[in-house]
Amino acid sequence: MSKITLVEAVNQALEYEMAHNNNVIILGEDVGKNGGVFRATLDLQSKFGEERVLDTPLAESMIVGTAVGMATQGLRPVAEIQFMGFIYPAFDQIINHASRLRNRTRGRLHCPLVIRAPYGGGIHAPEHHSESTEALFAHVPGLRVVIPSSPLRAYGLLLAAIRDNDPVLFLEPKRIYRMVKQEVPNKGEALPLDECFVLRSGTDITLVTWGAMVHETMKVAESLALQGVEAEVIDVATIKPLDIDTILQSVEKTGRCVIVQEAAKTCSVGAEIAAQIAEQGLLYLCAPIQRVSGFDTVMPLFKLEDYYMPSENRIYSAVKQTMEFA
Amino acid sequence: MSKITLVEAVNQALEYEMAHNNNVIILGEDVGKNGGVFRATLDLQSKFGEERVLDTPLAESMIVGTAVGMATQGLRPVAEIQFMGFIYPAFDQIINHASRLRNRTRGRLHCPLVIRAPYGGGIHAPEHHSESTEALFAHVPGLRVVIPSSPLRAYGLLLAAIRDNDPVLFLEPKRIYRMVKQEVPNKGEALPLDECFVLRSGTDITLVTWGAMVHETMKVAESLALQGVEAEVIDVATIKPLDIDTILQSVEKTGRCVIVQEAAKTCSVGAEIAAQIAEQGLLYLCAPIQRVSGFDTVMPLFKLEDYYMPSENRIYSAVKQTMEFA
Amino acid sequence: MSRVAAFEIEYVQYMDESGQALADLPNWATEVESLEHAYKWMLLTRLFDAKAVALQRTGQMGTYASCLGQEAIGAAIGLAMHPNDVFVPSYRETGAQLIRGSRMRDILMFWGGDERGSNPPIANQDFPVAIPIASQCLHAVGVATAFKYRKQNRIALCAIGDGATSQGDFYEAINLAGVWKLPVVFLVSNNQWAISVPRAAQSASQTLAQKAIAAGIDGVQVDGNDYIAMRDTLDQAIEKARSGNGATIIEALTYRLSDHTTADDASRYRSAEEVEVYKQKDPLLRLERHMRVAMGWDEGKQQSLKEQCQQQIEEEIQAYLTAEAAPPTEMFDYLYESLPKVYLKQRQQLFDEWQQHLGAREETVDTDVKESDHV
Amino acid sequence: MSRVAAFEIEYVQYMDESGQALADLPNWATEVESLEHAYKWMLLTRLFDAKAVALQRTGQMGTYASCLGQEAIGAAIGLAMHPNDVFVPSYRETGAQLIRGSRMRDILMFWGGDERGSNPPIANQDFPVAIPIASQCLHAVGVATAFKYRKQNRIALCAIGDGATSQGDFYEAINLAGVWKLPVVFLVSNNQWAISVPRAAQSASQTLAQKAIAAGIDGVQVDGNDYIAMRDTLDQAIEKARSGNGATIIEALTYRLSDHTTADDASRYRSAEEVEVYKQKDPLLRLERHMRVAMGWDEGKQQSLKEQCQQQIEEEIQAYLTAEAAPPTEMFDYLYESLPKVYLKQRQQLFDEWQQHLGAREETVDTDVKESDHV
Ligand SMILES: Cc1ncc(C[n+]2csc(CCOP(=O)(O)OP(=O)(O)O)c2C)c(N)n1
Ligand SMILES: Cc1ncc(C[n+]2csc(CCOP(=O)(O)OP(=O)(O)O)c2C)c(N)n1
Ligand SMILES: [Mg+2]
Ligand SMILES: [Mg+2]
Repeated sequence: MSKITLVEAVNQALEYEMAHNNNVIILGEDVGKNGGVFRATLDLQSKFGEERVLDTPLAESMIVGTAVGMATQGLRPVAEIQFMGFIYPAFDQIINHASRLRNRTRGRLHCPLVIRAPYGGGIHAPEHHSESTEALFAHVPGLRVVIPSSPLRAYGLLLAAIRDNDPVLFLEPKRIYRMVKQEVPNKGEALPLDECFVLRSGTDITLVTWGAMVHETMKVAESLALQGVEAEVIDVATIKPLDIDTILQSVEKTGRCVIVQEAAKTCSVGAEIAAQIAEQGLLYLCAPIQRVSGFDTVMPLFKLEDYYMPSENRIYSAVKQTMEFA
Repeated sequence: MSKITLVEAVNQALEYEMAHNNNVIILGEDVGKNGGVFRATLDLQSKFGEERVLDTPLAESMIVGTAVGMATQGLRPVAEIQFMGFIYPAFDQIINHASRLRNRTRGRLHCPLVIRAPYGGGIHAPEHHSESTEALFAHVPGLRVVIPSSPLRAYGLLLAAIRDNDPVLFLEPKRIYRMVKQEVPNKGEALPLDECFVLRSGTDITLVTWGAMVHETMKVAESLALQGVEAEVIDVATIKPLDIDTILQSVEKTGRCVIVQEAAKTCSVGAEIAAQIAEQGLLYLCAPIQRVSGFDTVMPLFKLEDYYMPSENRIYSAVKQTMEFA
Repeated sequence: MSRVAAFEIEYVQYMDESGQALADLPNWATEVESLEHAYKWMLLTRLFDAKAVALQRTGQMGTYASCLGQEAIGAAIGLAMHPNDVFVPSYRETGAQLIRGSRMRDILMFWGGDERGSNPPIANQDFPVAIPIASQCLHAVGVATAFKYRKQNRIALCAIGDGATSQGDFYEAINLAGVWKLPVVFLVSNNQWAISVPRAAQSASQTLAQKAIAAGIDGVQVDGNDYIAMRDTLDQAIEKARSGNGATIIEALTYRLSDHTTADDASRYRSAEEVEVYKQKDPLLRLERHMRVAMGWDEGKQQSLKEQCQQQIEEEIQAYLTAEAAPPTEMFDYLYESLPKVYLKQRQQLFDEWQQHLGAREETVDTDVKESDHV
Repeated sequence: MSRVAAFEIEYVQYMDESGQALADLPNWATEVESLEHAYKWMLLTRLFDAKAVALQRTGQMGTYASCLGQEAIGAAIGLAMHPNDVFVPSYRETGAQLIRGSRMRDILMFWGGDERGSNPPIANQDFPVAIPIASQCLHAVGVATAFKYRKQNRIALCAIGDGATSQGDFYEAINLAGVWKLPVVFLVSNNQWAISVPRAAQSASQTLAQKAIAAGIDGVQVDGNDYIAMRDTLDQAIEKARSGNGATIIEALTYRLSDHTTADDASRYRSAEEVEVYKQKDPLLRLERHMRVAMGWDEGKQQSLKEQCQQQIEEEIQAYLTAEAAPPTEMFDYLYESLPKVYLKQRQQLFDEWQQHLGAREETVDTDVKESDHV
């Protein structure tokens, strides 16, 4: 079996599910012949036809609102938003409709749709192409928000997202689209949608992260190991609903916690994790929680983006401080 | 001087500033002859003319996007969104433009605009009319988010918002639009935009809240006083940027903190406050932080809304638990 | 300079204000049963609507959006659609909801603040009332996309108001309907007002029907208070959509005789004279007059129909007023297909508060203690 | 049935592909200087554009959106507007930006990932390049609202692409421009593609100009590769707006000869033959041919203009490449008018990291240690 990248794993999951379920339909800008600007939908139109891979006109509210309508008919639309920075025109359709339809109709209609969007910084992209605003969606009741950090998890989580009977926002960290290759068995096996993944166990400190930052965090953990510090690394993966239990168990064991995220700090997912630890795990803590985070600024254009995003250095400093706290 | 309600204080501030600054222009749905569905803009069109109080077509993205354009010309548009539940079509204009224009142009253009919206539950309104999603906006860099909880603060903070040279989202808790009356001197005096208000000092526990929940929280504080527990009550008022110092100072003194908000819990403003305390004030804490909050559900239609929103009971239970923690 | 495109907008009307036919009527409209059946629904709608307003006024229901004066539209929608089509309403097509299977109690429940009202025992996949203006247009094109994909013989019908045509979602929807040639009909009830904003302040376009030109679809204007014209125009647009010939925008000229909702006071912004003018165009009066002249409808039939309606309404109101309350925990139970376990604690908290509240209520039933006094 | 409204869309062209006049030219277009001046800007734009692509290809700049083939539009916009009008661009009107005072270095800076590029030393209030498609249409109507309120003699001009006409913001903007009769012009560069989506898949409307009908404003189609037609149409629309007679949509028919951006590969989705056909319609070739025939333009003038342009471009590229880096702390310094004190700590952290990084860089300048090796 050959190794594939994260974006190839996305493509493989889409192809698998389309082949096995006629109700799965892809729609979005440039998803057809072009295969998506990152090639996530490569060749799917030629394999499954123009009726199942739909190039839409340029309108994000339309893409999501149309997907809502399709989903109520039992289709499983997988809508692509070209970059997360362009999802906002669809915000109303997501918060007021997709996420609420089951509840408003007491289950009579529901919305099995997936919205995929590449997100995050680090690829020297133009303005509005590099933000990480997952927290905005994690606040929305009725929605699931999933962020894979490896080819394997991209494959398994995307399958789960498509099969789930509720709306899922699936955010793909584009910085790692092609960073790592893994063997990804194409057997259609889904991964659970509401569990964190413990990527590395350790006893000294808990590092909680998701998306592209998993990689910097893992590197820091490995460096720490050389110094005799064993970090437990948790990839949250599904940030909504948030599996706080796995995190709390780890913090109970380690007594220390650093949360690493690319997003702006205020009201972020990191805030929610820290808050829940402060509520439910205060007594476990031997040191203050730290959030290593993007700044509360507009994501800068790419000349400065490396200064915005958490570097291994920034993570390491925070870990060191936390470890040294007595 | 006669006493006025919160919504009358909004009207008074608008009128004051319009009379003193020709650049202040109101726009929105039904703001003209009708005076706004809550009468916040009552009589302003007849006083200042149809060129300064503009009834717009029905389109929220248009209202905010147009206000952005107006603001770059040195006008000070005050845009009304009829209910917060209808602000989402304008989300793109808020996050991608209003909040960023100064930064993207390195100060060449800027956006002195105010977006006013009634928000929150408790008035038995129809679907989509009762949500509290202030956290979505508190996450947005470059924006200010202000929530008054009394006629006096509504007046002073709205004046400050209009005079501020950056975009401000001004959320008016409609449940208390007409709940309390106060004398509000019409002297054009603004209140500071990035400071919390300590409404009641106390030494035993810090209660942090904002908007309509200030009232339930104050009542609980008064009941507690009868039992010999002195609560310090902080009205955050400006939730973005968040004046954490005032909160930390209080928690340092009291050692206990309960945060009260109407919004859904996950990634809320309450999460941010709890996270910052966990980061910067951990050692002050004698008990876990608690968030008393709306649930992570869709805001129910009004038959059940009282079960959704924090009641005095819910607040009191949390305070009691926090006080009893040893 | 050369001309590269040209367009026209037509207007359809069959009856004048006195119910007199202005042109040869379509065949179906010469059949007594067709018109009586439609009239029955229109009258039921009007009488029910008045009761709904009264329930709100007496504190037994929440804010309600009356459809007074617009009943011909609701009836035409309800009667023109097939049962397995999908109706995507706004909030002012009460008659259509009734015809398509919502019970009056369901409608009252929705406006009474109870989600169960959007789960009526209907056999179709109609959407619930849409409050965020124009957002539902996209749901209709999505439904129509599904029909087209599955080669089903079904259509989606989306109802909106004049104000909704200013909203981006409307335009994005008609544009997609055009370019994908979808089986969908957009019905714009141009009742001249969007709350306090008059039609002229909403758009400089001479007609709302012509907005169709932007999307390359057909647009037609019709007298929305003329049931025969309304039904005929809808029949044609639906047939066109069903047979794969694409979407239509129907602009139905009508008038909102009531306040915007029970929370509104229209006298603040429009004149009594204007309302008087439009009262003359009343769709019920017009159809009734037509039936009296052309079909022997008489006072006796009118009275007995009215009584029949009123009885039905009374029963439904009773059912609404006596319905058992939903447990508050339902707010968790339809959030996801199954509740993620992390929310179980919140649900339990709500359950406990509810039980405590019930208990408290019983205990304090005869004292004057308010909930807050527990503190 | 009666007809209640009728509309037509006109098409404007003055020169055929060989530069031959098809009709009497407007007066200004018979003046040598006017056309030479325009041609100079078009050529400068084209040569600069090619260099910008080259800079990206060699890793000296970020993603760039070429305007190859669309230069007549940029030049016409830049030359038709008054200095104190406001231009609200998309990202494909490089020529217009240059004419209105952005230096080439500014434009390179923007695409090179530096916000300072959107702060050129211009004397007007033009908007920066807009990336979120169609969102800028609303800014233009807002600017025009301010002009109207202040009774200023100014207009706003908004440029978008064909794809942008599917987006709600576009429609909401034209609708407001219509109903408020605003001094604004919408220029749609219909270059036949929105990345990989062809014009026909974007909308079923025969023309994009006819979208104006939905808003009750004028729409006109023009050959966007014909500078004379382009400029003439713009002049008229601008004059109309300036004199209080409302908004216009101009659909400029053109073709994107380049990839969508340097990140795109157009050969994936469109044929070489199609591109060939459009190469014949090249706006520079056409104007040059016209000038040769009608105005004695010759190879000598052509060459010397080219050299002049190239020298200017070289200087600007040098200025871009040697510009000092901005301090990273600038990301805090323009966030608000003055930075709220709660963010001082974050700014300090960034400052410290920056200093540490600079220090680290110096220390490790000759070793192969990466930033991450500090850990
Ligand atoms: C997106 C959105 N904005 C604002 C509102 C508040 N609102 C409710 S009804 C209405 C006017 C609607 O007018 P129209 O579309 O003509 O329908 P009508 O009520 O006349 O039937 C407004 C502004 C809303 N419900 N949704
Ligand atoms: C709201 C939004 N959605 C998607 C994109 C990604 N995108 C960038 S350019 C483009 C196509 C634009 O086509 P068109 O309007 O025809 O302009 P052109 O590039 O052809 O000049 C798309 C989809 C974007 N920038 N903004
Ligand atoms: Mg209306
Ligand atoms: Mg294009």
